[in-house]
Amino acid sequence: MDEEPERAKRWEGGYERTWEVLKEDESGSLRASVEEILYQAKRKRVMETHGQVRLGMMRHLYVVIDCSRSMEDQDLKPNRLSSTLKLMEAFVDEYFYQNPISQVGIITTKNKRAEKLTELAGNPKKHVAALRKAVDTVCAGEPSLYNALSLAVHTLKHMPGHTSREVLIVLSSLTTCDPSNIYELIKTLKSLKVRVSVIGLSAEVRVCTVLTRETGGFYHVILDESHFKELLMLHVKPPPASASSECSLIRMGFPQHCVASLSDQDAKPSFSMSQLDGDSPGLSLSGYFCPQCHAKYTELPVECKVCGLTLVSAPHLARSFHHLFPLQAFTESPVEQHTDRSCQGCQGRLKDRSVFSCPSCFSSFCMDCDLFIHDSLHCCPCCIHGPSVS
Amino acid sequence: MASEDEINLLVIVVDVNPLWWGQQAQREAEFTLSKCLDAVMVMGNSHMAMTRTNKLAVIASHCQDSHFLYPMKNWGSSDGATDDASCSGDGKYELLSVTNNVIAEEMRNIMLKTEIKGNSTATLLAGSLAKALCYIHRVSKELAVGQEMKSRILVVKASEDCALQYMNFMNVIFAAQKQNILIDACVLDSDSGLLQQACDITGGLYLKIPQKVALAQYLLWVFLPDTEQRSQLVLPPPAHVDYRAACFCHQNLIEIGYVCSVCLSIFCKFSPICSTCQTAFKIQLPQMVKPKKKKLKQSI
Amino acid sequence: MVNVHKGVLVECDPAMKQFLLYLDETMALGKKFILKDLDDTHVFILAEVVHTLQERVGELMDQNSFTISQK
Amino acid sequence: MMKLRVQLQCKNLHEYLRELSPELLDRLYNHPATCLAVYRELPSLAKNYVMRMLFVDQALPQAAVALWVIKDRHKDHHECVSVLAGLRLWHNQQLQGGLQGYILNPVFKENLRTALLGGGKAWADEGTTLGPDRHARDLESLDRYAMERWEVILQFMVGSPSAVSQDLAQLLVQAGLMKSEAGEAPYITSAGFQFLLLDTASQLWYFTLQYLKSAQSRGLDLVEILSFLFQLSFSTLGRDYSVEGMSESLLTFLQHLREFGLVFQRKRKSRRYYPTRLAITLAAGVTSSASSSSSSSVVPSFPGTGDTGYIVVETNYRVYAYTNSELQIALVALFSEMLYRFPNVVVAQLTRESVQQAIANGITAQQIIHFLRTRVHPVLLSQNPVLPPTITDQIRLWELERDRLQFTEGVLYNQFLSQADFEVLRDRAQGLGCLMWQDVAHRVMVVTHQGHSEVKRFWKRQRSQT
Repeated sequence: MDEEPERAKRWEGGYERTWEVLKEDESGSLRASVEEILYQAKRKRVMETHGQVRLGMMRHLYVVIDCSRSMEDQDLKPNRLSSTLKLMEAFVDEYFYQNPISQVGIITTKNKRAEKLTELAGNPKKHVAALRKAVDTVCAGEPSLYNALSLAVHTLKHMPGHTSREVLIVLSSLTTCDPSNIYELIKTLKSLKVRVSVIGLSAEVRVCTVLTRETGGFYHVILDESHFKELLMLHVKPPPASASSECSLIRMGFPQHCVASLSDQDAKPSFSMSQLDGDSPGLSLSGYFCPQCHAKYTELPVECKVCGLTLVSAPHLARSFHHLFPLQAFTESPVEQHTDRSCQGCQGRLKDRSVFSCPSCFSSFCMDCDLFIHDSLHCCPCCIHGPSVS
Repeated sequence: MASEDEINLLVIVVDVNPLWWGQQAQREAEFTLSKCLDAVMVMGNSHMAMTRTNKLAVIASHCQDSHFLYPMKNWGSSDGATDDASCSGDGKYELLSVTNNVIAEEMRNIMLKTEIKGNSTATLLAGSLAKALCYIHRVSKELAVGQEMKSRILVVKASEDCALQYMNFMNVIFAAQKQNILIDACVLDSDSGLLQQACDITGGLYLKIPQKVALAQYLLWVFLPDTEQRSQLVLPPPAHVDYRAACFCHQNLIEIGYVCSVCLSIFCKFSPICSTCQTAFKIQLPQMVKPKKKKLKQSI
Repeated sequence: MVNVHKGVLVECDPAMKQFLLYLDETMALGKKFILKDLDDTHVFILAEVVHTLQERVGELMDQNSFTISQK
Repeated sequence: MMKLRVQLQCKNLHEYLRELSPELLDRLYNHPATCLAVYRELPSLAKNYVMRMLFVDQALPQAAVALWVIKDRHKDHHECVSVLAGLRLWHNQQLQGGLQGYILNPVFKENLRTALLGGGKAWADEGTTLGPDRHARDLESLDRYAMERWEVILQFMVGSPSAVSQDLAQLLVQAGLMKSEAGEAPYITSAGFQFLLLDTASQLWYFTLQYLKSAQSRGLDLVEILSFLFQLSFSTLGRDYSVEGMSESLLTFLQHLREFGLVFQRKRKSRRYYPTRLAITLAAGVTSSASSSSSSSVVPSFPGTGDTGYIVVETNYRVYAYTNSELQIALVALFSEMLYRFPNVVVAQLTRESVQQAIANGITAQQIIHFLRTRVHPVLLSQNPVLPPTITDQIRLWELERDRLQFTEGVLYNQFLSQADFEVLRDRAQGLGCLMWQDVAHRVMVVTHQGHSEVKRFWKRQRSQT
C-alpha cells in the first residue's frame, strides 16, 4: 500500500483559542458575536451543497453496525449502542425520503462474526422495526471488519452496474479480528467499485483510513452526538457517480392504485405478494397491480417478486429530482442596496443585514426563506412564475 | 383542552386567472370571481372566528405572479397598530372587517395593475404554493418559545393544470409533506391531477364541487374543520389518484416505461441516447429474461 | 342496645397509625384519646385532641426531615 | 366540617351561562359580540355543527346530523348536542313528516352571521366620529397602565397601602378574597392567597365572575354589561372608542373597568376610552379556569408586557426572580424564603418550612407549581418538563406530608345486640350516603356528623316498632 498523504492531526496543530472568537460589544454583551457565528454556520450549510455533476441515484447501501463490547461505553447517552440505533432510525427514514428508489441492508458484527440484520430492501418499515428490536442486543467480543465487508460484498457484487454499491460502517472498537489479510479484500472492493465509508466512534484507525481512501469513501470520527448525527446525514445525499459506472435505461412499472369498490359484488379480497415475507398477513381489496404480471402489492416502491420488474410511482422519481437539478446558490448583498424592503417569499420585512437574490430572476429573499428554499423547497418561488419554466 | 394554545394557520390560495374567470362569466353569470372571493372571505372569517389563535393568509394566484392579499407586504415590520381605522361601521367583528377590507383592496390593485403578457394562460399554482410555504416557514420561525403551530393550505382552483409545472409542483408537495402541512384542494372546474397527488401525499382533502354556486357551503362544510376535527367527522373519501407517470417524450401516461439511470427521465420507448442528459446507454439484452437468471443464481 | 360515641374518624397509613397508638399508650397528650382502634388505616379518636395531634405529627415530621440544601 | 382547605372554584363561561335563566340567555344573544364569544367557547365539534347550520334556514333532521360524525365518535356527538341544547343555541323542531329536527336559535344565528359577515348596526355607536386624539396612547403605555392598575388591586390584597376605592374593597370582600371585621382594614383570606397565585387571565375572569354575581344587586343590567364586556374583548388594541350612546349604568360599569385597568380613560368625563390588553385577554381566562391548572398552558400569562416569565427555578431549590416589582417579590415570598435582593433580581429558596407555611395559608402545591410554571423565564421554556421534576415532586411531597392524617368528624356506633340490628342500621346509613366506615364482623360503623341525627331518629323508630 502506498504512503498516506501528509495530513496534520488535530493534536499536532496549534492551540485553538475558541474563546477568543467571542468578542464583547460596547455594552459588554456577547450576543452579537454569537449570532454572527450562528449565522455563518447557517450559510455554510447552503454553500456546501453545490457543484455536483452526476449522481448515483439508485443506491445499494449496506450499513454495518459494530455490536462489539465497546458499544457499551457510555460516552454517548445512554450508551453507544442505543444512541447509534436511535440515530440510525432517523437515518433510514431520511435515506428513503431522499432516495426513494434505493435500497438499504443492515449488518451487525460482534464476537468476530458478522450477520445480516436485514436484507437489502426498499421499505423503511422493516429496517426501522429491526433496529428497534436490536436495542436489546448483548454487545460482546470483537468486531470483524473482514467478515462484515465480505458479507456485504457477497450481495453487492450482484447488483447491476448502473447502481451504486456502498457500505457505511459505524465502528466503535479500536481493534478488528480478521480471518485473513484485509488489504486483499480492499483490493477486491476497489475492483468491484464498492465505496466504503466509516464513521468512527472512538479514534482514527489506520486500517479504516486506508480502506476509505482506496475505495473512495469518507472517514470521520465523531466529536459528540450532534456531530455523529451530522456525519450520518452526510451519507443521505447520493454520492457522485464514478465516471466509469454504466448508464442504462431501466425498465420500470408504474402501477395504478386500484380499489375494488364496495358495491362491486365480484370483488374478492386477496393477499398481497409482499406478505410472502411473512409479516402482517391480511386480505385487502385495494392494492397496486404489477402491469406485467398482475401480482398485487400494498406498498410501493417494490421489486416484483414474480417478474422482477421494479414498481414505483411517479412521485418517487420526482422526489429525487432536486438532487439532479439543484437550485443555484443565491447571491448575498447588504440590505441597504435594496429599495423594496420586503421578501419575495414570505412577504415579510427584510430584517437581516443581508439579502439574498436569485441569480436568474433577481428576486430578493430574507435569510430564513433562503435557507428554507435551499433546504426543503429546491425551487425558486419567483422563477416558477417566469415565462421560461424548465 | 391542550390544543387551545396552539396556533392554527390557514393559507388560502385562490386561483384568479383572468382568462378562466372571463370565460366563466360568460358561461354562468351567477358565479363570478367576486362571488368566489366572497365565499373565500366567508371561509376565512369563519376560520378566524373559531378561536383567538387561528391565523389567516390569502394568496391570489395569477397567471404570471402570486400576490399576497392578506397580510399585506412588510407584515411584521411594526406591531399590529393599524393606523387606518377602516371600520365598516356595521355589526361585523372588527378584526374580520379590517381583514376583508384589506383583501378587497389588494384584489382591486391586482386587477387594475396586471396586464397579460405573452400567451401563458395557465395559473402558476406551484409558485403560489411555494410562497405559501415560505410564509408558513417564516411565521413558524417567529413564534414565541414553546408555542406550537399547525398549518394547512387550501387551494381554490379554477383553471386547467399546467404540465410544465410538474417538477416544481412536486418539489413543493414534498416540501409541504416534510413540514407536515396539509394541502386541501377545492376544484371548481376540471379535475387536477397535480392537486390530487398533492392532497394524497400530504393527507389533505380533494373535492371537485358539483355546484359552483354553493362554493361557500362546500368550503364551510368540508374544509373548515382542522385536522383534529376531521378525525371525528364524516368527510368525502380520498380521491382516486392516478400515479402513472407521464413520459418525457410524448407526455403519455404509461404503465411500463424506461427510466434513465442518470437523470431519472422517463421514456415510453427505448432510445440509445437520453434526450435530457445526453447520456449514451449501453445496449442491453431485453430485460425480460435477465432477472429470472439472477433469481436463479441467488437461490442456488 | 347500641353504644354511640361522638368523635373524629382518622384515616392514615399503617405507619402513622402505629405512631398514634404509641402516643396513646405513652399518654403523650396527657390522656388516652383513642376511642376505638378500627383497622390498619382507621382509628376513632376524641374530637378535642385533633389540634394537638396535628402539632405532634408536625413535630414528628420535622424530626424526620433534614434541610435539603445549604444556604 | 374539618376540611382544612377550600379550593378556589372558578367556573368557565359555559358553566356560568348555563346557570342563567332562559329568558336572560335569549336576550344575551341579541348582541353579535356575545354570540361570537359563546361560539368560541364551544367544543370544536360543536363549532363545526354551528358553522354547517349557520347558512341553512330549514331545520335539519336529527338523524342526518348524527351521521355527520364517524361511528366511534358518537360520544362526542352527544356531548355537543347537550351543550348546544343547554345553551339554547339550537332547538328541537318537528319536521314535515314527523321527523325530529334541529334548528339554530334564530336570534343567535342572526347575530353570529352579523358578526361574521357584517350588516346590522354597529356594536358601539360610531355615529359621532371622535377625530384624532391629541393624547393618543401607544400600546406600550396602555399595557403599562393596565398592569399598574391591576397590580394596585393585588397589592392592596397583600396588605401594602394603596389607594383602592371603597367599592372595590367591598367587592373583594364579597368575592371572599378578603375579610374585614367591623372597623378594621380588610385582610386576605385563604381564597385570596390562592387567587394571587393564578395567572392574570384567570384572576381577571374569576374577578369578573364575582363582579357579575353582585352586579344585579348594584342595579346593573346583567345582559347589558356582559354584552359590553364581550364587545371589549373583541376590540382592537390601541384604538379608541367613544362612550357616546352608553347608558348611565354602563357608564358606571365603565368606571369600574377603569379602576381594574381594563379600559383606559384619560379623565373620568373623557368621551373616549381605550380597551387595554387586560380586556382583550379576558376571554383567554375563560377557558383556562383555575381548577384545570394542570393543563399545559405554558403560554406566558401576559404576552406583550415586560414581565412575561421572570422566574428561574434550579434543581437546588433556588428561585431567581428577575423582577423589581414589589408585588411579584411579595408573591414569590408567599412560598419561599428570601435570601438576597439585588436591583433587578431576588434570590429565594424553596424550603420545607416556607412551602408548608404557604400550604397552611391555604395554598395548594398545585397552585405553587402552576404559579412558577406560568411565570417561568423564557430560557426554561425550551426544556421539557419546564420545571425541574425534583422540585415539583418535592413540593407535592411536602404537601402530602401534611395529609398523612385525615380527620373527619363522625359518630361511632358499636355494641349492637344482633347482626340484624347492625345490618338494618348500616343499610339505612348507606342509603342516606353518610356511612363512612363499617366492620361487619365486630358490628362497628361510623357515620358522618350530619347523618347522625337522621340515623338516630331512624333507630328510635325502628326500636319502637319492634
